Amino acid sequence: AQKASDRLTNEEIRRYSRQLLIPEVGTEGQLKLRNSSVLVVGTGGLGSPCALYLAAMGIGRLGLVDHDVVDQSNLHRQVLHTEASCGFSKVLSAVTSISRLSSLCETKVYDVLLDSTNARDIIGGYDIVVDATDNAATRYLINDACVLSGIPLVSGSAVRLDGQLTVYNHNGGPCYRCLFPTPPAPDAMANCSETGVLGVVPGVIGCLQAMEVVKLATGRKVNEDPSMLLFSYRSQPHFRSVKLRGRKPTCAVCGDEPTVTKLIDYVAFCGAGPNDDAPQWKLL
Amino acid sequence: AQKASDRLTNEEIRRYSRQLLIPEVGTEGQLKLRNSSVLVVGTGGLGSPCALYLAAMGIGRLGLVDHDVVDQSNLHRQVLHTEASCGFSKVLSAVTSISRLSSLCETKVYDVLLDSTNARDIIGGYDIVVDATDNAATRYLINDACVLSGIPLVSGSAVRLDGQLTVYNHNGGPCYRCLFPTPPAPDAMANCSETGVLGVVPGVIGCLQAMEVVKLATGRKVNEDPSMLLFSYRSQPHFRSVKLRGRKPTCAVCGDEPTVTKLIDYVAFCGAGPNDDAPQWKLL
Amino acid sequence: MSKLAVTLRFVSGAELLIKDEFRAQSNKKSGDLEFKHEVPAGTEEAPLRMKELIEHVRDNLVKGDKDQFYKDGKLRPGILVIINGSDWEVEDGPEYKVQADDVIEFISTLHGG
Amino acid sequence: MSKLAVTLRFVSGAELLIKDEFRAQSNKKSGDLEFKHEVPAGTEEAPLRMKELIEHVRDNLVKGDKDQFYKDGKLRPGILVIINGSDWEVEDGPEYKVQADDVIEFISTLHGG
Ligand SMILES: [Zn+2]
Ligand SMILES: [Zn+2]
Repeated sequence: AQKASDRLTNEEIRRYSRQLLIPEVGTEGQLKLRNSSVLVVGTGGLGSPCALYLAAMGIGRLGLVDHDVVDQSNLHRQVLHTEASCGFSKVLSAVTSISRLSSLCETKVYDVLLDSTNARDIIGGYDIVVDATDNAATRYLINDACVLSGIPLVSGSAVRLDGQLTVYNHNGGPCYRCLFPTPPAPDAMANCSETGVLGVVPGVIGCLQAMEVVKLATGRKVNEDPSMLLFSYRSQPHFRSVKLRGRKPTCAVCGDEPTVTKLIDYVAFCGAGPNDDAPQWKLL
Repeated sequence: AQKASDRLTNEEIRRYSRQLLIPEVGTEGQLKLRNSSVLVVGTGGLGSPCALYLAAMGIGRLGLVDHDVVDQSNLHRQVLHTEASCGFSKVLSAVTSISRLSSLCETKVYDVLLDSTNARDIIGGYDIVVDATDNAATRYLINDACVLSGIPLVSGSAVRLDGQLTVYNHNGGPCYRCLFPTPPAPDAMANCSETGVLGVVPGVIGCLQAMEVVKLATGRKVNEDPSMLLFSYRSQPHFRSVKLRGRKPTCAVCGDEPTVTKLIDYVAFCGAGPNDDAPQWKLL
Repeated sequence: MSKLAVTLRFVSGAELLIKDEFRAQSNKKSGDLEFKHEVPAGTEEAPLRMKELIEHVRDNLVKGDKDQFYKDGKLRPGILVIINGSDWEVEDGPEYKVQADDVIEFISTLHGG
Repeated sequence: MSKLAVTLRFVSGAELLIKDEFRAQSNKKSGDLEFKHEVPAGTEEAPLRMKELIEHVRDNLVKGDKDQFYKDGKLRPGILVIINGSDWEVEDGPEYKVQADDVIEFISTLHGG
C-alpha cells in the first residue's frame, strides 16, 4: 500500500514512538525522515553502522552501493556482515541484515563499482549521499557527482585510530575539492587494508554520519557553520571540531567558473584507483 | 580446542589482520582483547552497538545481562535485535545476532533482572563491566558491585538528544557514587521510554563504550585523567569533555571508611526501580 | 554593587529548569542553552562564591518550583557543576570564588539507555 | 632575533612526518603529537607569516624527504592547516601573521573507511 506522505501509519507510530516523543523530531521530523532517500556508497566499516542506523531510525528509501564481496578480515569492523556471507556480495549481505531489522525501509542495491559512467545516474535519484568509501579517487568522484547534481554529501573516513567527518556541498559550505583541490600523491593514500583500523573507529564515524543525515533531512543542519569533526582513539579529548572555509569561488567544480562540468577520469586524476593497493605505502 | 593465551590462532590472525597492523594494538593488544572478559549489562540502545563491536574486535568472553523482551518500539535504536525477535528474550536475540558476526567470541547470557541478590555473582567473573542500563537504581547497584569487586565500570547513558560517557572505579578516579552521592528524586529519572531518544544517540555512546573497553583491556586507559564525555545532537560542537574529581575519600562505597560494604536495596534507596515508569515525569 | 559577567550553560536536561526568557539570549551557534549573565560581584572582603551564584540562579533564572534546583542549601541531586571545564570539586566546590568570564555549567545526569 | 612560542600539533597521520625527537617534547596528556615550539619572530616590518613558519617546520622538524611536506612553495596536497581551531583559509592562509601562543595544527586527510 502506498504511504501517505503527510501521515505516519499506525505501525510507524508504534515503531518510532520513542523518537516521536522528542520535540526536535516529532511527527514532522519522522515524516521528513520517511520521505527522504539516502544513498550510502560503501557498505564497509563506515557504511555498516551508518546504513543500519538510517534504516532503524526510519529513513524511507536507502540505496547501497558496493562492488566488493565480504571477507573474513572485514568482520572486525563491518558489523553489517556475517561469517555466513563471506565470499558473497556485500550489498546483498548488507540488505539481508537491514531487512532483519526493518521491513519499513525500502532498500535498493547497486552491486557495481561506482565510476564516472554510472555515478550521476545512481546518485541522481537521492536526497542525500553518504561517502563511506575507502579511496581518494572515489571520494573525488562522489564529490563532483554530488556538486553537479546539487546533493549534500556526508563524508566520513577512518584509518588506524583516527576518524574524520564533514558535510560537503551544503548551505554555502565547501565541497571536497574546495578543501583538497589537488589529489594527494598515490603513495600517500593509505586505506584500511594497508594500514589497518581499529574496528570501533569507523563505528563511531559511521554513527555520526547517520546523525548528520538526520540533521540534513530534518532541516536542522542549516543553522550550523561548516566544520570538520576530528576523532582519535589516542587523543584527549577524543573529539575536536575545526571550523572550515566556505565554498571557494575558485573551486574547479563548485566555484564561480567551474572547469569540471562533467565527471572526469578520477583514476587518472589521482594516479590510483579504488582497487589499487598503494605499492609502497610510505609516510602518510 | 583450548587457545594458547599467548598466541593467536591462524584464524584470529586472518580475521583481525587489520587491527594487528596498528602499532597501538598489534599482536600484544589483540591477545589482551582475546584474553579479556566483559560483562555488558543491558542489551538495548547502548548495549546493542557496544556488544556488537566488542565481539567484532575480538573480546574473548562476553557476558550479556537483560531480563527484557524485544519490543517493536526498541528497533529504532536497539540494532542488535530484529523484527523476528519481537516478543522474545533480548539476550537470546542479542546472542543470535552476535554469533552471526563472530563465532570466535565466547558468549554467556543472563536472562535475569540484575539485583542485589545476583549482581556480585554475575559481575564477579569479569574483567570489565559495561553499564548499558536505563535506570538509576540499577546504575547504583552496578557501581557498588563493581567497587566491591574491584572492577572498572564503563558507564554510558542516552536520553532524547544527549549522551554521557564515563569510566568509573579505575586508576584513582571516582565511582558513580563519588559523583552522585544522593540519588535523584524519582520524578527526575527520565528514561527513554518516557522521554524518547533519537536512535543514533545511544549508537554513538555505545560505540564509545566499546572503545573505552579496548582502552581498559589494552592498558592504555591508565594514562588518562578522569573525565566525562558529553554528547549532544543539538550542540556545536557535538562533543565536550569535562574533567572529573578523583575518588572521594568520603564516598560511601569507595571511600576510606565506606558505609556500604555489601549490596543494599537499591529500589528503596532510589525510590524507584528498573520497572517503574516515573508516574509523573516532570522537569528533568 | 559592581557586576561580574559569566557564561552560564545548562545542558542534558538542566536547561528545562530555566525560564524561557533566557532562551532568547542564548548563543545560537552553540545549540545549548548558553548565555552571558551578569551577577553581583561581591566585595573584596566577601567575593562572590559559587554557592551564592547558585542562589542567584535559583532566585532569578529557575522557573516554577525553585526546590527543583536548590533545596536546603543543596543543589538537586543529579546535577553536576562544571567550572571552566572542570568538575567543581576539582576546584573549591561551593566555596570557589567566581571570576569574571568564568564558564559555569550545570549538567543533569542521564539514566536512560 | 627574538623568538615566538607557538603550539604545534600534527595529527591523523601528519605526525609521521616529524622527527622522533619532538615526540619526547610532546604533551603527554594530549595523546597527539603536540608541543610548544619557538620560532624566529620576524621583525615589525616583516612579521613571521604562516608560509615562513611552514618553511621553518620543513627545515627543522620534518624528517626524511622534506618534499613529503612542502615542495615548490606548496604544502603537500591532503594536509589541512588549522590556526586556533579554524581552517587557515578562514584566516589569511599563507599570509597570516603568526602570533605568540597560536595553536597551529597540521591535519592529514584520511581516505580509508
Ligand atoms: Zn568546491
Ligand atoms: Zn566512590
